[in-house]
Amino acid sequence: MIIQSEYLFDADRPTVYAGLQNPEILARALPGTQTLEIVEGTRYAGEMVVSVGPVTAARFEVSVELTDLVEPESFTMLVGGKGKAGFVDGRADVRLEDRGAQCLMVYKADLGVGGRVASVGQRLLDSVGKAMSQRGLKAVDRMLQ
Amino acid sequence: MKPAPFEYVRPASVEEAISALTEGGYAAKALAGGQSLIPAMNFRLAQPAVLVDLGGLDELRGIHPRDDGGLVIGAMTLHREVEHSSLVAEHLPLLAEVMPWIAHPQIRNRGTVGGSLAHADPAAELPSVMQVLDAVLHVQGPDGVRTVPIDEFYYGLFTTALEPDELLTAVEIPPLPAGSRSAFEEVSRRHGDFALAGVAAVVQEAEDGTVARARLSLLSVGDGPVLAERAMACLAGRTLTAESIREAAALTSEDLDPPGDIHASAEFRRHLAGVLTTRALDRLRA
Amino acid sequence: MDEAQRVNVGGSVNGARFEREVEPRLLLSDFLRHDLHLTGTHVGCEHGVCGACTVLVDGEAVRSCLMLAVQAEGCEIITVEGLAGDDLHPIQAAFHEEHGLQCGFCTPGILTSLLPFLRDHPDPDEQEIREAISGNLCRCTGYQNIVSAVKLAAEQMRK
Amino acid sequence: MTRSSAIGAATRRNEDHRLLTGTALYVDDVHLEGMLHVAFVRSDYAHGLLRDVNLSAALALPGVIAAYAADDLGDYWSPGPLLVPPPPIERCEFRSATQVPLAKDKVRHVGEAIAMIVAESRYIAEDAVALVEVDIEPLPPVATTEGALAEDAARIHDQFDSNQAAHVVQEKGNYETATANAALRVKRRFRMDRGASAPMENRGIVAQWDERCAELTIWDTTQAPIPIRNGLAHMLGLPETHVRVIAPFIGGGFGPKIMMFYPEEVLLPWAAMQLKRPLKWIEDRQESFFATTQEREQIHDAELAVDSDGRILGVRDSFLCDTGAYNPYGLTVPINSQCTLLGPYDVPNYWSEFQLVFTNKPIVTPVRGAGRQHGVFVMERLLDLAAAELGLDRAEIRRRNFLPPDAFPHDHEILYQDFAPLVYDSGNYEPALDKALEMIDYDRFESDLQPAYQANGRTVGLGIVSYVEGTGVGPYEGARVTVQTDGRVCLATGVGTQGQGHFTSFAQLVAEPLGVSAAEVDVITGDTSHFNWGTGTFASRGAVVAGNACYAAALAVRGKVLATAAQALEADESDLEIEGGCVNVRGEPDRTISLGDLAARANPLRGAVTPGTEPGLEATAYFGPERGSTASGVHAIVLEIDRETAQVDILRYVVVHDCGKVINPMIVEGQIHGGVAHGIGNAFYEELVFDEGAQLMNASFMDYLVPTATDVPHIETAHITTPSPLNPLGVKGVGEAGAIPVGALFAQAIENALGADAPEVLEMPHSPNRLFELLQGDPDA
Repeated sequence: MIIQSEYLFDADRPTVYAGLQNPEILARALPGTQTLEIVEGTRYAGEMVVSVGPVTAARFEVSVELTDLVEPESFTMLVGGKGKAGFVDGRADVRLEDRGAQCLMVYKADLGVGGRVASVGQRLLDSVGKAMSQRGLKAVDRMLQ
Repeated sequence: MKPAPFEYVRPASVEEAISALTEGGYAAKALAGGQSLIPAMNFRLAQPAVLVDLGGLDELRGIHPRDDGGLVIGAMTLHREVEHSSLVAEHLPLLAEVMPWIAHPQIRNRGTVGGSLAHADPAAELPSVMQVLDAVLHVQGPDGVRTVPIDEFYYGLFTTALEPDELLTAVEIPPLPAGSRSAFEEVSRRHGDFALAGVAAVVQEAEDGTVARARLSLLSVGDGPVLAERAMACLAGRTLTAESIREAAALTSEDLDPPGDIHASAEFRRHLAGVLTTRALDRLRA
Repeated sequence: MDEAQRVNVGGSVNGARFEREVEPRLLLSDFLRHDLHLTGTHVGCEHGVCGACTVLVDGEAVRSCLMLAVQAEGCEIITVEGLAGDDLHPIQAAFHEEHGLQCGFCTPGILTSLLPFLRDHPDPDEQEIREAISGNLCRCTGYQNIVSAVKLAAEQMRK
Repeated sequence: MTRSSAIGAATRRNEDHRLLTGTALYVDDVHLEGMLHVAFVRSDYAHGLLRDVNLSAALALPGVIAAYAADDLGDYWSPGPLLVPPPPIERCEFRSATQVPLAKDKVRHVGEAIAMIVAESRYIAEDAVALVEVDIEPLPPVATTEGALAEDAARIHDQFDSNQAAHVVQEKGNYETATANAALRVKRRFRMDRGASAPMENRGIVAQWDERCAELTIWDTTQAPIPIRNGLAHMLGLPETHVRVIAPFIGGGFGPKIMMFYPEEVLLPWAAMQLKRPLKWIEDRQESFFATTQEREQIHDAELAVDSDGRILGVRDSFLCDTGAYNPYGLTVPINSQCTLLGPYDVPNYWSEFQLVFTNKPIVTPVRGAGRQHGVFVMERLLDLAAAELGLDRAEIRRRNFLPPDAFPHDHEILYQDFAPLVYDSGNYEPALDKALEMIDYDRFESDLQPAYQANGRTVGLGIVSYVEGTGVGPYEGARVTVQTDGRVCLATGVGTQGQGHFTSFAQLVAEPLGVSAAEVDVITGDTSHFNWGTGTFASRGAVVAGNACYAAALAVRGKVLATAAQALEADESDLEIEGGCVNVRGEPDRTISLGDLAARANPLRGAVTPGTEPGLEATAYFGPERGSTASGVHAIVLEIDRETAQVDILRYVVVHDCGKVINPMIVEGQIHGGVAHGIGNAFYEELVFDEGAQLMNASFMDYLVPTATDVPHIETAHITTPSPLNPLGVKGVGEAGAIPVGALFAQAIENALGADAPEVLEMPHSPNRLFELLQGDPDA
């Protein structure tokens, strides 16, 4: 599944870039994340509870790693999530651009989804992916204010 | 494919139901007709800890006429009851027209109007139909009763203005203004399947034959019912002609950002939305 | 998990009264088949698409896999076992006559779906018949002889 | 109502009453005292190293009785047998890797069983499944047929140096030299995707171990109860006589229910013996999309060479065939494709090569049609393309290439899946084509009807295609016929039945020689305690192979009846006739004796039975054809396309088919209707969609679209009868026929509807989304 979209932050580029290295703020980017802690450097791990429509309270162990960091321009985010309902595995290439005092994030995520969520939820995957990423970024944006 | 365990509550009143939902918080789920929830539970995608069965709440059933020709439909009213209601057929032909598009008779015999509206599945027919009919939702929670206009009800994917401890109790639909005509169009893979795309349309004609007001809502092309606002605006004040319809359909398609799935790509959905909008509006030409 | 909650459910099946204590998550399909040993109701998908598990609840066709047994409290249920008296019901007889079944697995759900349909549509045309059974999957017959059987049954029942 | 039970009569079915009243026994209806229920932990990953399976939390759940992972099986853990070894084809490389009962070290497709939970109820068993902790280290999956042979593809079976499971070449004549001066060569790539058999009843198994009698009884949704019994007895170290396998009423099979051994089939009996409790496992619909075998994924690069008259000079085909994660069924599917491609045509030169590849997807075994669709699709499409290039009528190009009626037996000089040479026993193709053309109004269609539709803005097209099907292969089946003292006749045979009407058609074969009605014949199928020689119901062989055995056994009993009656009536055998359950002296209606009385006389309580004779009116007979009989047919369609919504509506559907002599035309037509419906599914609705991770995206009936009553049209049928010379009844198989040519038919009709500049349709299935892409002028999208 490819999710390609963008988000306009109400904060400047360095703030956005720095914010996303902070596990507390980064956690907001992944809606439903209960905990996210630094494992080492820019590797994080935690737990996430997802409820979207028919899926209620699906628990996932998540891991996040930020790589190819080019401050304050771009980075790649490797995401893994694993739970009883299935798993998610993928990468998102993120680019930040100045938009005056604001910052535009352009991202392209390539996600593999497996298990039950994929096999019976295909109709909704695209929408869920888009909705969750936008919701997450909105939460990050609020946190940065 | 068996549901995970849950605690079962069968309240005898709306108030009891609300307190059960309040107590259960996010782990509680209201069970209306169960035609979406129970399959999700059988797949173990939905695993509510508390299930509040609304089946005993007869006060939420029934189709009640308003003096002005509008209707109030209780949330627990079955699809079948709406389908076969002479009141609905007389006053809200669009609602009668859409019922056979909803799954199959066996599902409509259990599925409820409130369940469909609250579930907020983006492929559901009723939210779009209620949207073009300017419905108002009656919501009850621990703090009392409130009403929500349909345009403020849908927030996003499976998300509505309902708080976890609130119940949708009824939907109130005003009468169609004089000079109004309605149409529904949908394409699905098989009869009764989730729509690939669909559109509900109401057009109110002014005395001079121009469009006084148009309402167009699409389903299965977004996170919920999608109001085609630019298309609606472009029709206002004009007569329905091949030209104005083409424009409206083009605007409809252009404004969409539909999801793709294994049955229809985003591009195909966008295309279908335009085709169906054209067909619906064509039917509404005098 | 703590001791599982159990709830009383009472009603009637094929005219006989039942009263049982069940776990609330028990599906009506499983309750009929395994608790009441009415195995004529078949389970094909457990997500409400195939229609094999269709039974009548208070006279209307519903998917028993999309109902909890506890939701049947106070209901009158009819299963395929309740259709025939001494003789086959005219719908059953018509399925035999027109070869409207092969492996027979989907058949109980189709018969029960047709009962209220023919009540409400005593003289259906082919399109109405096909739409009426479009919520019941059959992999064997290609539906053609089912359609013929429904036409024959309607004719017999109008007499 | 009395009806004729004669062979050839549309006798109503004996089995219907039980099925219609809900009293027929299916596997899930078996309820035994103390029965436990089983659920499986299955892999979420398509490919990965299985690091650890922790069952402790599951075992601690109240109501859980046992849980097993691969290591808990000890020596019982063993890969399944190679069911069908490759035929003795000269140029054939074959490597076998068969399925395992529970994954050990590695998982190779999503849904592969990893652990087995036994609990007091299925509900609890599923709760426990959720508590099992499985540690899998993902490996890159092989998700596509083409990807399997890529240099950098992950290896699915470490013992092999690539994912190639087989490489086979069969050749007739010399394609290159014979086609050097061809007037036209047409070459294309054709693609067919996966489908599920999707019977309405999922698989299931109940196992009961009676320790005091040392007897194991198994109820199994299998198409092959006898081989299951023999294999399980061997695996479990029991005498074959102490294992009873019952295949009761089966809710549809369509191929995959003959796979053996499924992991569950091996595990339940073993665990029932361990636990000394009866066990039941019923596959749920979601599991069935992973745990039951599938079929259909192939990619062909094929070339047809014709002369300027459109006569076939030769065909060259090279194809890839996906076998999934394991290949227990050997080469059956691709060899069917290879052989069926030749169709009803005279193809003097043929070069056909295929590679079978392992992928990280569920196992491939035959599904209704079993690879034949693919051959038909390729050949029929090539003929259409050639006809268009030559400006030849599409019916005419077929007619010109048909094998003439005097060409039989016709040797195609390659080997068929039954190891016998591909020799068509009989056929008469032109009358079937003519009949179909007449029924579909072919002559008027292009001249009048199609232009009239066009004038009304409608997009309507016609398709017409031919096919042959090798049916009724050996090795053999048997039957035992017994006249009882109440005059009823008992027939026992080994094949299982999944809705084909065996209780009736077999009864007819016995009723006619014994002068009773079919309703007086009690048929027992699929219970090894009643008959334990035979193989099973597959490859459209039930009526051909078991049917002829039933008939032979009935003829033998008829001989005994007449001999016993001759004694009883003091008459000459040649003066006797059997009718209405009695034997009479011809012309003397008073000199009569009933079959029941004769049965009693043949089993006397006093006196002596002459040494060398047998008691009773009973006989057992076997039938094994030297090779399969060749059925054939022509399908025609008229369909309408909504160019705006890319929806397709079938306006007319015509089938003319030849399955030799017909035992029961009502049943034959029913088989054809069902086959066509399945074919329509494969042509337009049904596709198992896997993503790049080899995850199945539509493992439910919400998204895997089995055609409904509004998707299948009324089907008009006609019969042509060319009896098979290879069996006394002259019958040929018909179970799969309906499904075989539909993809090719749809493709041709879609092109025809869209007109001269239509995009080529070179794949199946063909969904509206795909049609939309083609209509947008994007053939490669």
